[in-house]
Formats: sequence, C-alpha cells, structure tokens
Amino acid sequence: MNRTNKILRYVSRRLLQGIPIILAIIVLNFFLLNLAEGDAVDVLAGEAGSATPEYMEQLRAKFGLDKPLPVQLLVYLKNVVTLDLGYSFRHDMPVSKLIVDRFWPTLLLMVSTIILAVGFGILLGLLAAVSLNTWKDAVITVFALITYATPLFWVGLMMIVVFSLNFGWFPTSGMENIAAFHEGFDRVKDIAHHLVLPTITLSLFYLALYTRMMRASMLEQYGLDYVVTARAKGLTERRITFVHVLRNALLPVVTMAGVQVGALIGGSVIVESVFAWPGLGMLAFESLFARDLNLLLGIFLLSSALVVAVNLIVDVIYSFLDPRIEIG
Amino acid sequence: MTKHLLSINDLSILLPEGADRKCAIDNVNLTLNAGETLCVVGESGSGKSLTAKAIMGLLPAPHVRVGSGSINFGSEDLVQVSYERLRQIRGSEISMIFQEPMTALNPVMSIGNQIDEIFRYHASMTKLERQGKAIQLLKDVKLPDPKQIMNTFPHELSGGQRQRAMIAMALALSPKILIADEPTTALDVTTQAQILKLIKEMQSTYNSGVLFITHDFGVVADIADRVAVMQEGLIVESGKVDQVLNQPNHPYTKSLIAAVPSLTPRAPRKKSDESVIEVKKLNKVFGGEKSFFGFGKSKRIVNAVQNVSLDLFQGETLGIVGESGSGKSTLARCIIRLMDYDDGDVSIDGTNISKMGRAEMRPVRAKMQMVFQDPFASLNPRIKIGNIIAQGPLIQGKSKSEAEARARELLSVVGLDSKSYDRYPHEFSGGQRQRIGIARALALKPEVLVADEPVSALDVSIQAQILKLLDDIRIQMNLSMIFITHDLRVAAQVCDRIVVMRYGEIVEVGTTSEIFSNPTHDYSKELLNAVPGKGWEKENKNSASL
Amino acid sequence: MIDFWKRFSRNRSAVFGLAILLTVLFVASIASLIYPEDPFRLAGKPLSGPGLNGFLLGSDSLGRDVASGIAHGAKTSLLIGLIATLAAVFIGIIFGAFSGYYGGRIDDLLMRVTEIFQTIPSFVFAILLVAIMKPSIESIVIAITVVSWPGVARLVRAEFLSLKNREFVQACHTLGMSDLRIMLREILPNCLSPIIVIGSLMVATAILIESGLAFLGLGDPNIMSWGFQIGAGRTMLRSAWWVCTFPGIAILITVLAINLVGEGLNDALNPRLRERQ
Amino acid sequence: MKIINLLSTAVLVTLLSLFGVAHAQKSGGTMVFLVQPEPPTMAGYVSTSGPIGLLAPKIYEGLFDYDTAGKMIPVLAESYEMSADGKTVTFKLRKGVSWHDGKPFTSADVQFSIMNVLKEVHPRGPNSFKEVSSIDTPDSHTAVFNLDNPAPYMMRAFSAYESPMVPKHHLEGQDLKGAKLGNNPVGTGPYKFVEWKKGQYIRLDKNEDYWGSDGPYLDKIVGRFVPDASTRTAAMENGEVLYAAYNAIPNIDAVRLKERDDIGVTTDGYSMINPMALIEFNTKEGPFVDAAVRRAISTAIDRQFMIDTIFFGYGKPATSALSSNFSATGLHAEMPNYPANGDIAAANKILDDAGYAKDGSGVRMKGTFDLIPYGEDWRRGGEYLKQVLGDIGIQVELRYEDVPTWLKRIYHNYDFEMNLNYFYQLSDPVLGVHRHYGTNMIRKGTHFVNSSRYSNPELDKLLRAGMTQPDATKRAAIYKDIQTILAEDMPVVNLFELEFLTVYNTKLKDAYGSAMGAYASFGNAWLDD
Repeated sequence: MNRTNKILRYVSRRLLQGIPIILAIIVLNFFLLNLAEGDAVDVLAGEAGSATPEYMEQLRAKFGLDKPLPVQLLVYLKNVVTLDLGYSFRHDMPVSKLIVDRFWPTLLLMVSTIILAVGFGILLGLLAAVSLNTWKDAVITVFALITYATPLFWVGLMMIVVFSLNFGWFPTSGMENIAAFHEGFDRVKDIAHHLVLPTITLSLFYLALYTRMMRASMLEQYGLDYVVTARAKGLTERRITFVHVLRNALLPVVTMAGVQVGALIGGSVIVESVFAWPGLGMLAFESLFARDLNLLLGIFLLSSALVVAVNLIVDVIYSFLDPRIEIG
Repeated sequence: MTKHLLSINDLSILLPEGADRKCAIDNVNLTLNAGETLCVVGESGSGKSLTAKAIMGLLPAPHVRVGSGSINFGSEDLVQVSYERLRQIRGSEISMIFQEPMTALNPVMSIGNQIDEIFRYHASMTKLERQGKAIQLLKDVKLPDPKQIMNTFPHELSGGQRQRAMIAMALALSPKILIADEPTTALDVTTQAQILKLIKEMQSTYNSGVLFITHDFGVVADIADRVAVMQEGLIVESGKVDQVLNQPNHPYTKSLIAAVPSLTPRAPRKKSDESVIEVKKLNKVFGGEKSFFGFGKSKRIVNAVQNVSLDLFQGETLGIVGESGSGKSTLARCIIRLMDYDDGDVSIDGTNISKMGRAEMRPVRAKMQMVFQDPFASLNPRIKIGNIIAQGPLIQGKSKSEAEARARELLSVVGLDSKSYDRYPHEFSGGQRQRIGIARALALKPEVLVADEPVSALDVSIQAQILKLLDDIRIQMNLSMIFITHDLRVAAQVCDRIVVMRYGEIVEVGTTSEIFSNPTHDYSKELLNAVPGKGWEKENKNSASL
Repeated sequence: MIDFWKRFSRNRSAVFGLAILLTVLFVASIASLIYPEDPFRLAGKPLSGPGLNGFLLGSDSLGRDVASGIAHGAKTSLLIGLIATLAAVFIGIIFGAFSGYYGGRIDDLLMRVTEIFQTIPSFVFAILLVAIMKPSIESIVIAITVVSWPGVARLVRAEFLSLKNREFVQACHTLGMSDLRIMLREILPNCLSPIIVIGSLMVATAILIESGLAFLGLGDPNIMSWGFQIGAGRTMLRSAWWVCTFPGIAILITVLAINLVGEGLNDALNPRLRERQ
Repeated sequence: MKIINLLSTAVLVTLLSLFGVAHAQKSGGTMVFLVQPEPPTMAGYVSTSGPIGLLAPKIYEGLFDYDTAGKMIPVLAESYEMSADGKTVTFKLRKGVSWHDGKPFTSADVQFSIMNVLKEVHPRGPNSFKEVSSIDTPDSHTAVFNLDNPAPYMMRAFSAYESPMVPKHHLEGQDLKGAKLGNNPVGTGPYKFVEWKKGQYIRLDKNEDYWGSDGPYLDKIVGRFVPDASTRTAAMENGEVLYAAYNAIPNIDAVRLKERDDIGVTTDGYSMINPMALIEFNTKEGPFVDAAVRRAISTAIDRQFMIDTIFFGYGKPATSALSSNFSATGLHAEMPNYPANGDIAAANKILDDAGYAKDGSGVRMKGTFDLIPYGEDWRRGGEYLKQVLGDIGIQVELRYEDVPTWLKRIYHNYDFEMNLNYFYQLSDPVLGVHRHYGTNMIRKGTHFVNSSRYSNPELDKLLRAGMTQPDATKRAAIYKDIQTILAEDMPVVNLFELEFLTVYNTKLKDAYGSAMGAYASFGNAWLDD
C-alpha cells in the first residue's frame, strides 16, 4: 500500500527528528544536575548514617563520578547509543529494569486518565455546546472550571477521605492489595479497583480542559458554512451534530490530547505521591533528591521518547481523522 | 394568475437590535416559475443572500428572523411549516448551492458520503442503488472518473470540481427549485463559464426553477430569464432580463449598469519609449528549501514565475492578467522586492536593484509603491489613518511635521475628510480604505505604482470610483503603473498594454486593443471568450464607459 | 476601550470573575494594613478553629493566623503568577516572533529549542529546577517561566506566520521599514489579544504550579504564600481542616476568577467570535 | 573469669513477663506495615538508614538482642565470656542455624561479618569494633574476639540492626557495596526475602526452617511504601496497614487515632536510638562564633512549646548535652542554660552583657538558618525558632534545601551559620554523642559528625577517659564534667528529646519485645482476628 509506505516513512523520519531533541534533553539535564550541590554518594552516605571520606571516594570512583564532567557525559551517551541506560547508583540495579517496572503502572494510569478525561470531556463539551446557554451548559461550565481550579492534591486527599474512609468503596492507595497477592483475573480486578481513585483525580483536572475546548470547538464548527450546507441538504440536527460537527470539532481536542500526554507523565507526581502509585513521576522525584543521575536521565530519556512517540501517534491518528493533513 | 412554483409575498426579515437598519429585507415580493432562472442582483448588504436563506429556513436564528410575509411553495407557506416538514423539503424539493464550495463542503467527509446522505435522509434506497445514483450524478455534472471522485475529499478537488460536486448534491433528488447563492464568484473566469453552462443544462434537464443570486451583471446577462435588482433590502426593479439590462428604469439600476466596465478597450494613449522598469528573465520557485537539520520533508516545488521579461514605460499602465495561480501577484511582488527571486534582473530607472541589500534598497523603495487587494487586510487595524500614511515619509527621513502635512494633503487628494486623520481603519468602508491605501502609496511620491487587484474586493459602483481615482492620480502625478487583475473588463478600461500570464509564464503581450480585438494565443482567446456578459456587451457597444 | 468594556461586560460571568479578582487584588494590597504583623508571627493559641480565640479563619499548629497568611499570601501568589507569566510571555514572544517572522533556519533552530522544552515532562522539570536552585521565590518563578514559555512561543509564532504575509505588513516593507520595527510596531500589537488571553490563563496555572511545588515541600520558607500554607497544613487536613482548606479555597476562587476573566477577554478580543454574535 | 550465661529458659521468662499474660499465639496471616521512605537497598551491613532498619533485621540477625530493660537476649550467640582484663570476649554460637539458602551458619560468618564487613563499610562498625584486632575461630561455633583495649560499649552493639551477621559465602571476594546480596538479602532471620516491587512493597515470607522453637507465626510480612503522610494515615485507618513506626503517621493524626479502639500508639522501642533535636552552630566563622550568643539562643527557646505544637506533646525538653535516657546509667546531669519554657529576658540580657546592641529596628545580628530537609516538622521548628531569634534581636533567613545540597553544605563545605538537625545518641554516649564534639571528629566530608568544628583539648581528654572507664561512678563524674563544659561552650544547642511514635492496629500482637523496637525481628508477632 502506498499510504502505509508513506506513513512508515513519515514515522521513521519523525523518530529520527526526535533523536536530537532527546539527546539535547539528556545533555541539558546532565549539566543541570551537575550544577546541583552534592552527588549520589553524599546521599547514600548521609542515609547510611556516616561513612569515611575514603569510602566515599571509593564509591565515587566506582560510579565514575570522579571523572571530569565531559568524560562522564560521553561515557553516558556512548552507553545510551548502545541502549544501555547504566546502573542506578542508589538502587544497585540496572536503570532499565527499574524504569520498566515503573513504566507499566505509569502507562496504565496515563491511558486510563486520558480515556476518562478525553471521553468525558468530549461528552460534556458536546452536551454543553448542544444545550448552549441553558442550565446544563452552565452546570457543566462551572463544574469544569471548579475541577480545573481545585489543587490536585486536595482533590486526591478528599477522594480518599470520602470514598475510601467514609464509604469504604475503594482502597486508599497502592496499586494492588498486597496483603492478598492475587493472581490472574482477580489481580486484574484488584488493580482496576486501585486504579479508580487516582484516575478520577488526575483526569478531573484534564477533563476540565477538554470540556472547555470541546465546547468552544463545537460552537466554532457550528458557525461554519458546511453546517449550513448540511441543513440545506435536509439532514436532521442529530446527524449534523454527531456526524458533521463532532468529527471536525474533535480535531483540536485530539491535538490537545497529544500535548497533554507529555504533561501527564510529569504532572502525575502529585497523584502518584498521594495515592502511592508506583509511577515514573515519583521515581523521578526520588531519584532527583538522591542525585541518582543515571536513573533520572533514564527517566527523562524514556519520558521524552514517550512524548515524541505519543505526539507521533497523535499526528498519525490526526491524519486519519482529517484527510486534509497529508503525511509524508 | 398562474400558479407559481414559488412566490414570496411581502416578506420582511428583521435584523437584531443595534444593526444599522431595522430590516434586512423589507416587503419583498418575488415569484419563480418552473424552468425559469430568476437572477437577484445587488451589491453587498442588499439583502439578496438573506432572501435566499429565508426560503430554505436557514436564517441565522435567533438574531435574524422573518418578521412578516409568506413564502409560498406549492400549497405550503415555508414561513409557517413545521421544522420537520421544512427539513423534508430541504435538499429534496428545494436545494441550494453556495459561493465558496471549499467551506460549504464538510472537509473531513468524502464526496461520496456527502451525496449519499441526501438519499439516506430523503429516499429509501439500498446502499447499492444510492451508490449507483451518486456516480450517475457525478457523471451528469461532468466530473472525470466519478467512481474515483466518490472517495475523494473536498480539498483534493479543484475549485470548479468542488462546485460541480455541490451541484451534483443539490440536484440529487431533482429538486423543483435550485437556489444558487453567488455560485461562481470564487471561481476563475473560465471555470465560471463552465459552471454557468452546467447550471443551464441541468436546469433544462430537470425543468427546475433557478433562483440565482449574484452581483455580476455579466453573469446576469448570460444566465437570467428574469432579473430583480435589490438595494438595501428593497427590490427596486424587476423584469425580463433584456428589459432590465438594456432599458433600466430605476436610477439605481442605471447607475449599477453604468458602472460595469466595458469590454471595449479605452482609447490608446500616447506612448513613451522611456522604460522605467525593466525585468529580465525573472524566475521564482516556491518550495524546495531544505530544513535546518536536513530532516524536513522537501516541499513540493512550484515554478511561480518562469523566465519573465517585461518593460514598463514611463506614464503607461501595464496590465498583468491571468487566472489564480498564474503567478501575476508573485511577479509583482518580485518586481518591487517584496519577495526575493531566484534569478533574473530588475532595473528601475536603469539601476539594477536585484542585488541590493536592505540599506541600499531603502531609498529605492520610495520610487515603487503598491496598492493592495484586500482593503481590510492592507491597513494595520491598530494604527491611526494619519500615521499609516505618514509612516512612509517618516521612514524615508522626513520630519514629523512634514510627514503629517503630506498625509493631510493626500487625504484630500484621495477624497477623504481631513478628520479621518485621527481615526482607525475599522471606522471606514471598503472603498474608503482602498483610498487610504492609495494615499499611503502616494505619500512617498513614487514613480511607479503597482496595483494588485485593487478593485476586485469592491462592489461595482465603488470599483468604478476607485478606478477613476487611480486614473486621475496617474495623470496628476505622472505615474507609471503596473495593474494586476483577473477581470478583463477592468483591464480593458485601465490598461495601455496587457501581459497575459499562465502557469508563471507570459503567454502574450500586446496593447490592450490588440489583445482584445485580435488575441493570438489560444489561452488569451479562451479568457476573452469566458468573460460573462459578452453577448450583452456586443448588443450594447455604446453602453456606459468610464 | 469603552467598546471593549461593552463587549467584555456582556459576559456576565467574566464580570463576576473580574469582581472576585479585584477583591483578591484589594486584599493583597491592604494585607499589611489589616494584618500589620509578620504573618509568620505566633499570634495566639495553636489550632484554634475558625472564629475562635480571635482568629477569623482559625490558627495553624504554631498559632499563626490563617487569615493573615491568606491576605499576605495573596500578594505572593499573585506576584508569582504575574511575574512568571510576564517572563514567559516575554521569552515566548522573542522566540515566537523571530521564528515566525524569519522562518527558514532561524525558525527551525528556535522551534527545535522550543520542542526540547515541550518534550521534557514539565512538572518534573520544574521540580528539578527549583531543587537545584534552592527553594526560593526567585527559583519558583524561574521554574514556572521555563516550563510555560513554549506555549506562548508557539502561539506567537503561529500569529506571526499568518500576520507577516498580511498586506499591511507588505506595505511596510515597501515603505522600507526595518524588520524590528515591523515586528514590534506592526505585527506584535495585532497578536496581543491571544497573548493576553493565554497569559491570563497562565497566571492561573502558575498559581497552581506554585501550590503543587509547595505541596512537595519546595516552597520558599521565608515568604508567606498560599502554597506554603497548604504545604504546612496538609497533614492536618483531617484534624484541623481550616489550616489548608481556606488557602485552598483562596486558590480555587482566584484561579476560577482568572479563568472567567480570561474567557471574557477571549470573547471580547476574539474577532471571529465577535462577528458571529 | 567472669562468666555470664544466659539460659534460654530465663530468657523465656523475661519475655513472658514483658507481655504480661502469655497469649495463645495464632499462626497465619499477612502483616502489612509502613516503611517510609523506600530504602535504597537492603544492605543493612553498609547502611543504618532507617527504612533498611525496618526491614533488614527481619531477615538478618545479630549475635544478641536487647530487651527493653537493656538486658542482652541471646540470638545467634547463646552466651559469651569476657576475660578479666576485658580484652578477650568469647562467643558460643547457636548450633543448627542455617542461612535462608540452606548453608549452615558458622563462626567463620561471624569473623567475616565483623572483620571484613562491619569494621570496613558499616557506618558505625568501625567505631563499635574499633578495639577488635582479630577474631579467632577455634571451632565452627566459637568466636573469640581479641581486643586492644576494653570496650564495654561494644557489648551494646550486637543487635541485628547495629551489627547484622551476613553470609560469608555471598560476600567474600566481592565488592561489598555492589554485591547482589544488597537487593536479594539472605539471612538467618525469621523471615525470608521474596520480592521487592520498587515503588510499592517488599515482601518477606515466613522462614519455615527458623531455628527458634516458637514463631514466626505470620505467613508474610510486607513493608509498604506510601509517600504521602495523609495517605499513610488513611491506610492505617482503613486497616490496610497494621503497623507504622518512626512517625510514619504524623503526630497530629496519631493523637487523633489514639482515641480509636482498634488503634494503639506507643513511644516504646526507641531507647536504643535516643534521638535528640538540636541546633548546630558554625563555631569557626559567622555570627555565632561567640559562645555567649549560643547560650543566649539556648536560653531563649521555649522547648516545651516546640514539643507541644510541632510534635503534639511527644518529647522531652533537653536539659543538657546528653539525653535524659542516660539517667539509667547515671551519665545524665541537668545543666543551666536549658530552661524548658525559654526565657527571652534572660537571653536578651546575655546578649546585652556580651555587647551586642540592638539597632533601630531591634536587630543585633543577622544570619542564615539551615533546616534539616527531613520533613515538614523541621520546617515548622525553623519557623518557630526564627520568631524566637527575632525576639532576641537575631534576624535569620531560613534555608531549606534538598538532602544532598544540605549534606554538602553542612558536612563538606561548612558553609552554614546555624543548622537545625537531630542526632541519634544511641545506646551509649560513646556511640552517639562523642562524634559531635571530639576534635578527632572534625572530618570534612563525613556526615553527622562534628560539623561545628568545635575543638576543646580539655573536652577531648574527658571524652577519651569516658570511653574506656569501666567504673560507673567514675564514668558518671567524667560525663558530668563533659556536660558542664558543653553547657558553657554550647557548640550545639540541644532542643528536645524526640519521642518517636509507633502507631499500630491492635490486631497485631507481640510485635516486639526488644529495645530495638521497630528495628527488631517481629519473630514473635502474630495476628489476632
């Protein structure tokens, strides 16, 4: 197929374009982190209680932290080129293993949040636009504004108080019931049960953005000529809304979703913290304060690669939604 | 009284409060019969489009609504019928085509689906039947390879093809009435001729009544059986096409018709041999640059201007005519160095300016000024009129008071009140803005004025005034002018010589009268033949000229 | 201006938002008058509920007045939002303007840089910046700026791209106007409306980011802000709800108000919407 | 030759008496407890990091444990004999103990653990075993420690947390820091390491082959990581976790939860830790080089207020450089300049007398005050202290940086003026207090030592004497002198003795009977439902 070929070529070109960006991010963060006082050895020694300077020097030599910065960077980059993300100073484990362990929970939370936020955002935005200037519109608009303006951790803590403690519907935190160690389908159910509150909390913030965007987008589309044409063709308002306007109105929302995914990866630090969700955000947070350079760079590498990939996927989806966009 | 297909009786449409007048249309009466084409003609704001929309119940509610009157279609009054009934009528018994087919079609739905919808909502047919019918329709409107077209999206078609698809859609269920709202305004002249022909053919096939909204008397002459002329919401005159066009009664009709430029070229003027601008082998290619990191896709290459050479003689008006995409605007922008070109030379007063840097160019700039097409886009909305005009002299080193004096003087030259000095552009009408644009260009006392479609966005009566103004100042200031237009009527009245362009190349150069009376190139002939109202013109050799 | 106010005031919720915002500004400006003491001052019995022991909104665990903190914090929070936004808008305009106006390689280069900052997970990056610069008002402002400017740059670039080919800009070229002047005097004023709208929303976002950073313990320990109050009170949410609830509400209504005003500005300034009404 | 023989029956009696009535222990169940924060590794032999302490002693064991009265409980050693000169200690090791991988535990493991591991890489090991020159292993169940000098304090450092016994066959010849054992611990303890889900939990399962005659009773114990304090409280309330030590539940919530029937709160189990909140001063440069200023600061602080408002009543105002917990051994003495409720007037007078005049806005001097980056409580402390210092004319800016920056600033660059901190004084001043004041403890780059760079030859002499003096009365006299000097020079202002809280679900029984508290093995813990 010509189109498939074109898309493949486009994808590989975009991925190539992403590489210098990701490298730049690594180099930038490498130097930023080295600007900071203290290194991983200081933290380890500090936590350990005490350690002799000689022992700390040994550790630095072992981690390669005694070499000049450019050398450290080159060694790191060389390893990255061979897809070796190095060793976490703090965890004594390969970075790739640590990250992969945290990647799936991150992805799970991210995907469920996006689905919930985008799905409901579209629904509410559509409803608000269709019932423009009625009480429904007002309620949805106010709801969206309030969820946007409420600090995330506040919502999270309140969710726990109300739904875990008062109603007992959901567990307070974590990803699975670790007293039970479920297997198979029970485990899936258990994880889904744990996923509910963090997903709702995180998606409430983004839900507001999508709702407002969808509403505005719908209204804008309603004003366009092709809607008049559709009416002149004698189509029902239902079809005009759901077939003609909806699809066009979705386009900017899809673009926005692509941009938000990037923000989501980092933005979930607070939700991960509140719900003890084992995601990359918290890992990054912890490794920053532990000066676990390799680990933090690894997370930056993975998450920026993820952003590049998601943006690419969004663009490909976009090209299917909007035939005007030609890929390749 | 014979039974009309459609009769509009005493129809008034109310505008929202705060609008400049109470009624968009006031007490309008119109009738339309089967097989007949009724042209409603008028300038912008005359209410002609709203009349058409009112028939379909497509007024932008709730702001604009029918105040009184009736629209009788068969035994029903379209003002009173239920929404559901109106919906049934739309698309099946009365259908409509619009001015801009690009925006009137849903950009993300295939042509096939957009036609298919009509059948799905108005007729019970199987999928296969619907498909067959749709392909047949596309064939009827003479679209090439209809099966293929079914799967294409609007942006993949040319303007003319899109309008054909629109027409196919409108005619899908053999409507009794076809309403065409300026269907050819956005199209090139040759395409326009084809679409008009198609509408005529379709009409005779289906015996529909056609309500045709237009501002162009040429088009009226070509297509109408009867004409209604509208002015500010009122029908000032109506009648058979011959009668209205050739023996108009109402002064407004008369003035409109008088303002239509004649196709007969103006009297040739004394020609100077002194060349002001000399263009040699100019080439301009769009696209093809590589991006910074070399990863970017190489863009499609368009040869916008190819190997163009021409001279502009002192005191003459050189017309550059061509359809959209012919490269005429690009050429003009290259000549005055608004765009860099790939190779070739441009000389002004014998000085080659093609290699000049920014600083060197600055004094030269004053010699060549430009008047732009869009009176709304060509003035910075955030700057006062006086400052807009005074800007040029200031930049060229004049003192503040000199620049202001010059600006005030020019305001009166272009016929504007000196109070305009402290106003902002949005307070002016299109024609007034175009005057301001001209004043700005004249502020630097240029030798050459490049006018890029200066009147194509204006109503015909305003157009005549602006053309007259340009002509006056050309004489008054001894200007040489490059005049870019797609409208051969305008070209005939303004230009001394004409350059015909197509696909970035000059196909023919000659004096206006040569080109009009004896075009040599096939394309020039085609262009001339496509000018609407040509027949009417022939009958009225002596019609008003400027 | 009158015209603008007329359009703006047509949106009732925007006027409501503006009223709230003005109230917040008013409280911020008279904070030192109504609460002349240092808001960190121990003012009475710790953990007094709202209305008790002379505390309008209660006191925190050290006996500091929550109401005084909110009044003084309003100044900080708004200032952080405003300065960070102005800085981000400034950088965004420079990047976007040069990128959109000159195009080509300059555009490529500047946009790649912008992409770098858009690709980094922004909140983690903000945390990183604050952490290595030491938590202080300045570092928080810098961090918020660094993660917010790319959005402005993209917007300004898009505006410049569409405006630079407008005929009035071309007319300036024919007059021999310098590029800088064209950018600053001709194009920039014409894209101020969307910049004002995005800027107003960024103020709200900045306040939220500041509170998020404070939640993670990255606030300035010497300056009273809403984020600080929430960070200090969050563990007491269950026992002394007022300590972080009132600052939370302050953030909520301020962000809400700014958003309403932003939407009102959007309606009033966006010509496309205007034409449709 | 003095022989101390601890019979296992006697131990059992002690244990039973500790819990009052003997319960009928039930077997089974999973005990989830909070570990905060997540440990870097589980190498308790290289790090005394708190969270490692919560987990590693369930897997590794020491030679002895200590009951709450401070008595030694035999664990891997059944008994010990000390020679009269105190220079030879012979340990009889328990027989029939095997590592979790099935290999037997022998004296070679003890020798290796002390000489090659603890003395080398353990943070406090080099101190605790400073005098041990060699260990002989006449047979596989006898270990003879040869000491250069008597070291009475060493006998208090044999717990699983302080000195875990590690498997020689897993570590010999390896880089101790990077060994696989760190993430996959193999010990002799009642629980075996099963799984570590980073960011979520560490799971330990019952060691079916445990040497003890009774216990462990629990099938599994799981250490869970929950970063947010409010969520931790919620999880405790919801019964998702059953045990939370070291203030994992904030005091304010603990006070509230205490009222519930199903939740208990205790301050027991921290006597071996002995934490003390304090302010370190830079005595070499900056505004606080004058001891008078430091005395004034100590005088001004309302210690009881800090305890009441920040720690909700848990804690004891410090009255000298030593914790009052050392009263049991007679080492603690009350000192002046430590008013529990603060005395602003007196403090101002000290400063006036020392010639520090207030300027127009009431400021005598300015400075920067660093805060230990270990949580909100310390920020609150800093905020309070800033106000108090302001009252006596000392205007300070608070500085709150992240852990590595702070460590570097205080212990490497000495780029600070005053620093809020807390130290573990541990089970003996030699282990926990000397490091703060001795001239030999001014060690650039070593954490939690003498960062004030306070150096007093007279004090150094006393510290040395206190280390080796075996006689309790004489020793008490030495420490009284030490405390007197420190109350005068005040290189460090002790604030208050922290009382850490343990919050637990009452379902959980017999969680520990050890002085090590949460750092003990949980070998006898069981769940009552």
